[in-house]
Amino acid sequence: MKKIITKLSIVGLLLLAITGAYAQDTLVVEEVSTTIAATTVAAEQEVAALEPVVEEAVMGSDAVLDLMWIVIAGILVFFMQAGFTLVETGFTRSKNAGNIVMKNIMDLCIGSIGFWAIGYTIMYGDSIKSFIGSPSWFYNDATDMHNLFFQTVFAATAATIVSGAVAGRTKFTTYILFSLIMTVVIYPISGHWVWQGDGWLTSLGFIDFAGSTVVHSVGGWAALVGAILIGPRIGKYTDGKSNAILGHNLLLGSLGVFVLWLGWFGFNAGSELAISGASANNVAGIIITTNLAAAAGAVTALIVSWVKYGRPDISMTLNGALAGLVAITAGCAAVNPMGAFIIGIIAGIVVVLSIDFIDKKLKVDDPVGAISVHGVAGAIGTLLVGVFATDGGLLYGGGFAQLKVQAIGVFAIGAWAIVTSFIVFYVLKKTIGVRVSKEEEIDGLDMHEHKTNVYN
Amino acid sequence: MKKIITKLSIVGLLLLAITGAYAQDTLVVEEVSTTIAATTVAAEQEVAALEPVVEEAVMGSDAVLDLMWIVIAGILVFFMQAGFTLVETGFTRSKNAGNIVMKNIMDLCIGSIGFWAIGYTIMYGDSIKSFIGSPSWFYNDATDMHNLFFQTVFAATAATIVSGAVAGRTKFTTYILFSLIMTVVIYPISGHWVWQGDGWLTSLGFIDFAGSTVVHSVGGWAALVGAILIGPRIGKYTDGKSNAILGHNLLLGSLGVFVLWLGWFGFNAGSELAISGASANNVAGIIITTNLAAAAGAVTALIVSWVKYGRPDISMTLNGALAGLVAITAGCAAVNPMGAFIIGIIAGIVVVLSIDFIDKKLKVDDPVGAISVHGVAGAIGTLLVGVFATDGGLLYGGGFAQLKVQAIGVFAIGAWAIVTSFIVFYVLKKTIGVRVSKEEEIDGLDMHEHKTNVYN
Amino acid sequence: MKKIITKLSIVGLLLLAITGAYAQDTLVVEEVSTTIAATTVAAEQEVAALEPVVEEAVMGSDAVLDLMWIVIAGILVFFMQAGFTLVETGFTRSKNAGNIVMKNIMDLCIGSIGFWAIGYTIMYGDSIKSFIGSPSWFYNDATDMHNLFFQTVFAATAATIVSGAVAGRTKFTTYILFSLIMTVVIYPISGHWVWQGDGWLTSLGFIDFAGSTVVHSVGGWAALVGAILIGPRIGKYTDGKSNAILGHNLLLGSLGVFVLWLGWFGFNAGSELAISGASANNVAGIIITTNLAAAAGAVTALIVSWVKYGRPDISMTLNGALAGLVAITAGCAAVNPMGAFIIGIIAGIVVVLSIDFIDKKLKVDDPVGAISVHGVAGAIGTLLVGVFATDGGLLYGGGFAQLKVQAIGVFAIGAWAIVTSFIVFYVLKKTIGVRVSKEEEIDGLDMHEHKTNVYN
Amino acid sequence: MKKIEAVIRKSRFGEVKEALHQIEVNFFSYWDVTGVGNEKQGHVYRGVSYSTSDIQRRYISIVVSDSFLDRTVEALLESAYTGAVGDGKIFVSEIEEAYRIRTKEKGADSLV
Amino acid sequence: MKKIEAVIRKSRFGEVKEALHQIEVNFFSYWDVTGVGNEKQGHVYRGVSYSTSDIQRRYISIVVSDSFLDRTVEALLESAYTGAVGDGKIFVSEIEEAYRIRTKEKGADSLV
Amino acid sequence: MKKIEAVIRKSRFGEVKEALHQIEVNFFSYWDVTGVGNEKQGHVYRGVSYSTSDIQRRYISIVVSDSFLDRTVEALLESAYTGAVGDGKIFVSEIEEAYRIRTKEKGADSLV
Ligand SMILES: Nc1ncnc2c1ncn2[C@@H]1O[C@H](COP(=O)(O)OP(=O)(O)O)[C@@H](O)[C@H]1O
Ligand SMILES: Nc1ncnc2c1ncn2[C@@H]1O[C@H](COP(=O)(O)OP(=O)(O)O)[C@@H](O)[C@H]1O
Ligand SMILES: Nc1ncnc2c1ncn2[C@@H]1O[C@H](COP(=O)(O)OP(=O)(O)O)[C@@H](O)[C@H]1O
Repeated sequence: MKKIITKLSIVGLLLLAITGAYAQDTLVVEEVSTTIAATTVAAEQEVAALEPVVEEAVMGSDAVLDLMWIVIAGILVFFMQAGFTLVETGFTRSKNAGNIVMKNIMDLCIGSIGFWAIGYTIMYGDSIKSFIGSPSWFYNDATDMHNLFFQTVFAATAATIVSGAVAGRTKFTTYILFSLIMTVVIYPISGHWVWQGDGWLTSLGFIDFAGSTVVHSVGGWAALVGAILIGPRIGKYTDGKSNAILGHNLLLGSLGVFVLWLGWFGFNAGSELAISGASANNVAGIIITTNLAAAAGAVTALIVSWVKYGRPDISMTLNGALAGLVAITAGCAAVNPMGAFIIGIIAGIVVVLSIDFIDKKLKVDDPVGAISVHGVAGAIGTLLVGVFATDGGLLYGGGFAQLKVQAIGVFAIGAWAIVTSFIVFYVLKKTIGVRVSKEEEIDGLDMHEHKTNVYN
Repeated sequence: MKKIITKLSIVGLLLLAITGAYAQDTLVVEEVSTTIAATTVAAEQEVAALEPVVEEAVMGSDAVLDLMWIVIAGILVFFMQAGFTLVETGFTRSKNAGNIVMKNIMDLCIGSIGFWAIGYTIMYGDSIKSFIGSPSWFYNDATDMHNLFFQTVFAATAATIVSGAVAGRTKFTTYILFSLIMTVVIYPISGHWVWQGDGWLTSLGFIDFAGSTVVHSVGGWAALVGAILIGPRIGKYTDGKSNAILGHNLLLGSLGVFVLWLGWFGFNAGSELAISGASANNVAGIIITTNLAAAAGAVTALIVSWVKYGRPDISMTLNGALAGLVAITAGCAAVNPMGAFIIGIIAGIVVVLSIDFIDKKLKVDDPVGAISVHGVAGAIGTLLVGVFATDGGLLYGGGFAQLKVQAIGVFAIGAWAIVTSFIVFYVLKKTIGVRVSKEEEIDGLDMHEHKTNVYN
Repeated sequence: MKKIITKLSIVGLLLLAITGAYAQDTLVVEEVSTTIAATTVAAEQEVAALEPVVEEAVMGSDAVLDLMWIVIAGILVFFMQAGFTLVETGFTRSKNAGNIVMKNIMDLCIGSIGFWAIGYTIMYGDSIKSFIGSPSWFYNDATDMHNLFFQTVFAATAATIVSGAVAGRTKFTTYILFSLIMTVVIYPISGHWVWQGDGWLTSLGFIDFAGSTVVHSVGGWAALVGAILIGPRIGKYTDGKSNAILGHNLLLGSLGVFVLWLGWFGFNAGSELAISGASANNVAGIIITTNLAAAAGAVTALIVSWVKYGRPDISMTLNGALAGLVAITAGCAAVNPMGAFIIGIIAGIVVVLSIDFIDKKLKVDDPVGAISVHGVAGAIGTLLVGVFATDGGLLYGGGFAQLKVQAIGVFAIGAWAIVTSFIVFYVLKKTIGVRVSKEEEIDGLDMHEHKTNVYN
Repeated sequence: MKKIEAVIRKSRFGEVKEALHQIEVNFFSYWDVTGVGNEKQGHVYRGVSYSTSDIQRRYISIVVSDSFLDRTVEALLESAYTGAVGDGKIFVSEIEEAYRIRTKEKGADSLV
Repeated sequence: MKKIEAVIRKSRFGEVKEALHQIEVNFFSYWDVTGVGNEKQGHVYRGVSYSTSDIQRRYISIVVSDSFLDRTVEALLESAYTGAVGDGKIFVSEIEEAYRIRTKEKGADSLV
Repeated sequence: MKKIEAVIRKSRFGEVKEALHQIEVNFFSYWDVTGVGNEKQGHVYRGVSYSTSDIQRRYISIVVSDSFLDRTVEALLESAYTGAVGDGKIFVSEIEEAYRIRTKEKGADSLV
């Protein structure tokens, strides 16, 4: 009986969405048609006025260049979803791979729909007290679609980070709900503080160019909260000792790292949100700082793991590259290559120690290292902008001012992410529950949540 | 004896190809050199005339932008071949994976060679009675190579769609021959009707922006014909009951979906064939409609499968995303985000029902769902342009006119694809045969067709 | 005891690197700040002078276009690292997959760091006697970062080629050291001869547009030397007979080929180093020649293997595509589509015969065919420029002059690569050793070198 | 009780399962093995053609009560047969005791 | 000496291993098999729902001296038990001779 | 007839196969198992180092006529030997009947 009601209500919701959407839409149509009429007139006037104003046309080319770059960068960031899927499935057991695939695809889909439906305006709408944007439904500004796209794939990334940390034991529905709230509430609001232009952290002078904190730390701290509230996988800790639960395919994991690294060029260099004029060299510079930090992170993690465990560890090296990428994200446009190199080295050291610490001391079970890679390296990277920024950094004669601002930003956003995601996970835990049954977990989520295996 | 003759004739053909090609080429050389001489003079004059004509130079930038966008979009579409390979191998059994790899690579190679050799001019040459282009050998217009490339990767896509539907039982040589005919005859001719500018469907006002019908439906209907004529895999239907034949690696299948989704941004937004000036916002708009339809398709298929089968089905969700992408392909530039969202929802519902229907009622064995995803969703998506097109759609006050034209296009091209591919498959069946022996099928095509296994 | 010292020295080196780098950096800071001051003034003047000089602004757009194209092409080339990883792991046994992953990631990281630190200036610094560039540490020209990036990913490619040929038996540390020397010494010096502008081979008129010889042959010959000095894998040759050692996952191998083919568009078309103005059509032309040669190579290798072994061989077809790509790399901008097609055919034939010859006659164990694909096809492709170049090629009335120059270049660089890599591998062999123990090799490098398995 | 172990062609597994089902032997375990024997298979890998007697096979292990022995062997002999070299083998051995874990039953009762 | 073969649920393997460890049976071999028996599992694949009795199981093979037989069977019966259909089976048979390759020891000595 | 089951190091498989070939035992089946025994292997995964006695091994099953028993065991003992802990075990048991499916031959004739 209950089941039928659930089914019916799902179908109902679906219908509602369609009709509601449609109703909304017809209203829009009228507006649009008048706008079109107006635009046509305007366009004709413009055309008439065009020939003498050559500079105008030149700016046109530049605007196209910028839009094109944003679109291409957005496409690269989009592909990071595939990278996350590969890393997360590769670092966990095969019996849960299908579940992870589903979570990642849903992150992307929900992010795409949710951010368009409401999230984008919560983040970028006119600022209400420097805290939140003015929300409006179903964003539809035909001259701003490139930005919507670029921001959408960013939002999807923030949600996806959590997926890896809670892999192998979380209920599918619970996760989907969390992902939705993350994309349309948690992430856009703190994002508003930094990137909307009128946000209170922007006003302070906080630098987080492409989102070490805005995207990665938010995801990382939510991952921490989730991993704690959901608890470790069965068998992870016995007699207070941390056990190894092997990832089932490190080759796919490493392919994922390559894909993420690839996408990161779009993530960081696309965040310039322009490529014309002076931005061109900035973009190229960001590509180099991004690449150097990743390389430095990987090499350092390899060396640290070699010294610490006696062998160059594959998964640590992979995490090192990612940590370097996360750490440079905040400062990729503010530091020089040497700064990026050193930030990468620091991230590579920190990530290995942090994974160790979280796993063995905190006893929080994070199968893919998401908390360390995104949360910790993101925070460190954001702070280090205050040290290595060629304009205003501690080492470049800027004193501690910038560092202080960076610290405020890191803590403010960290607190926001931890508190909000705690509330969400806690409420979900007390209502529909966050964890699958013991039997389901041992048999694998694929079998129970999706009644199918990934490998046959 | 026979074998030796076969071998010799293959070698002979190869030599012929080289010499013939070369002979052709030396003739061309003379032409080219005179052309070059002429061009040089022209170029010098142009250079002399350049400085005063600033606008000219500005247009240069725009033309470059357009070309660059087409090239980049083409590269993204190219990568869809990898996506198809992953989806098709992932959704089928491991014993045939090598065969699928070979078919997909050959689709791309034959498409690249065949479309350059003759297909491109059949499609885009001067129209003969609005039905077919004037063919000419070995296209070599140095100012049009970006278009040749973009159209080549489209042609390769149309052929590849069939590969999945006939997987696991089709003779390799048969498939290669079909793929060749598809690329240089079937696809270019119907493509000519819509995209050449003078085609009869263009004249009617048929809208298929990026090829829901021109590319995907054609592939989908050919897949239907192929799957029927070749028959189901052994064990697929017993006592009139459809049995599940499990895909061997849904993780790779889902990676393939990510790759296809990525490539689709190039497929749809690249079909604008420009990005400068007014096209820029169109391109960005297409990216958003494409992304929203895919997301809506995936979410809807997930919900429908959840309601229908009691669990969120992985492979259906993946197919839902693809169906959303196929469906929006026709109207990606003609609808607004809300329209795209609803088209995606409809595609997500239809694809699940269609896969069910084709599998259980029609009893046509389509291992990857190519007929439903490309044929059915392609047709639906093309029709829905008549409903949701903001300019001329039923819901936007355009009446039934556009819808009628859309229906004509869908049926005309559908009929063309079905009839021609029936003839080809039928002739192949009666001559060299379309199906491997029972023993070969059970052991796997890899072992018999290629004497090697993919996994060792 | 020894171990501790090793560890300490590693840590020491690390610290040294950081401090050294930093010291270097502060010096730079001062320079930079004065430069910035100067630049600001200059910029202001420029701005003042801007309005009347519209052409200036136009050039700005073009420069941005060129930079953007280089960056995008570089990103595509970057992704080739993932392709190499997939091909190399797919064509070898699973017990060594982790080791190959580590080698490929380290190639990229070391290449990124090493080329920035010193390699780039060795290659492109002011020419010292047309033989080597003037080296300087830590390249930091903010207006040239796009070139640094593009060249960095090229350098990483050259190193990676060796990895496949020596897979399954080489010590990790040895490989890392070789890779470092390859990236900062061997490759940049011979690269200088051809691409720096003042190199002695450039002066002769040697054409190697995107590096058939400069990148691929150098990698291929080093691979040959490495494979010979390290010796075949255990069990590869018994009683003078070559045995098959099966690749563990040809599906991933083929995915790798798709990724490489994708990246090659960036590799070849990016080497135009521009896209504005007249370069636009060149770029598109290169895309087509690249694609046609790859397709022709694959089809030809398929046919040859079919004739030779009685079945269309999967791995040979894959190698054929790669051989076509390598062969066209030198002449992609100098030949027409027909020329590219024929070069691809020749490469497809040659690569199968060469793999056979090297494996069975030379008895050199090259698990992935790197020597044939990169060395032999690279050399052939470079020579064929002298035949098929539409400007100066033998078949286009240019006589033997160009062919002679091509031969000189191929042999000079071949000799350089063989001699230098012989010295390096020989010294490594006599000091730290090049090969793992028999037991380690049989158990797999993953278990011993990295204490972990890739598949669990 | 007897243990019947059969090494069969993978391509005959469908038929074998069906045949066992006919005689109501619906309990067994199976896994994939590599078999070495008289049959040889020709392969080509990267131009090296090699013939190997290492062939993928399916291994079936069935424990039956003595009374079921003959009909089970019979069914296997029929259903796994193709007549070509490499059809496989059947081995019979003695099982002293059997337990069903769920019920702790012993002996023949535990089997079905 | 006796060979004890047990087909168990994969999800009980941890417990079984622990139980064997308790009675100091630290030597055995195991691999994964597909089991056919009374238990059925419902699956859905692309809309086709099917129920199969082909279930993934773990196969454990332990050779023990006669004196260890009872406690080993006991331990297995306890630790692999859940009470639901599909807990699996234990089979006991006779081993005539055993060798430790490293030392060339024979008989019960070779086992531990 | 006897069944000889051997659990050996994967790295010795080449030698073992060669040795069996020498004494003309060209018929057997093998598969990969995980072995638990005296040998321990150290691993590290993401910083957690753990030592496990679960080691990948190869399981060989050979059924021979009684007259072949000794030389086969001999060959195995020689070829699988390295002297380090973990060389593996050989177990011998009785086979009551054997059939060749292709010819329906029984007994020792069916083996070769
Ligand atoms: N004595 C044996 N012990 C174990 N397995 C055997 C033995 N003889 C044959 N087999 C298995 O049976 C399979 C088929 O045997 P083969 O000799 O190839 O064909 P046939 O039984 O038709 O002569 C072999 O691949 C092997 O797995
Ligand atoms: N007679 C048998 N021979 C071999 N394996 C068996 C036999 N009976 C059961 N098994 C194995 O034991 C598993 C569990 O048996 P099943 O009949 O499903 O449950 P239960 O033992 O609780 O009745 C089966 O999946 C199969 O692997
Ligand atoms: N009693 C047993 N029953 C089944 N398999 C065993 C038994 N004893 C050992 N083995 C197998 O033999 C392998 C080697 O045994 P191990 O004790 O590690 O070394 P050694 O035989 O040199 O003492 C084990 O990994 C296991 O697979």
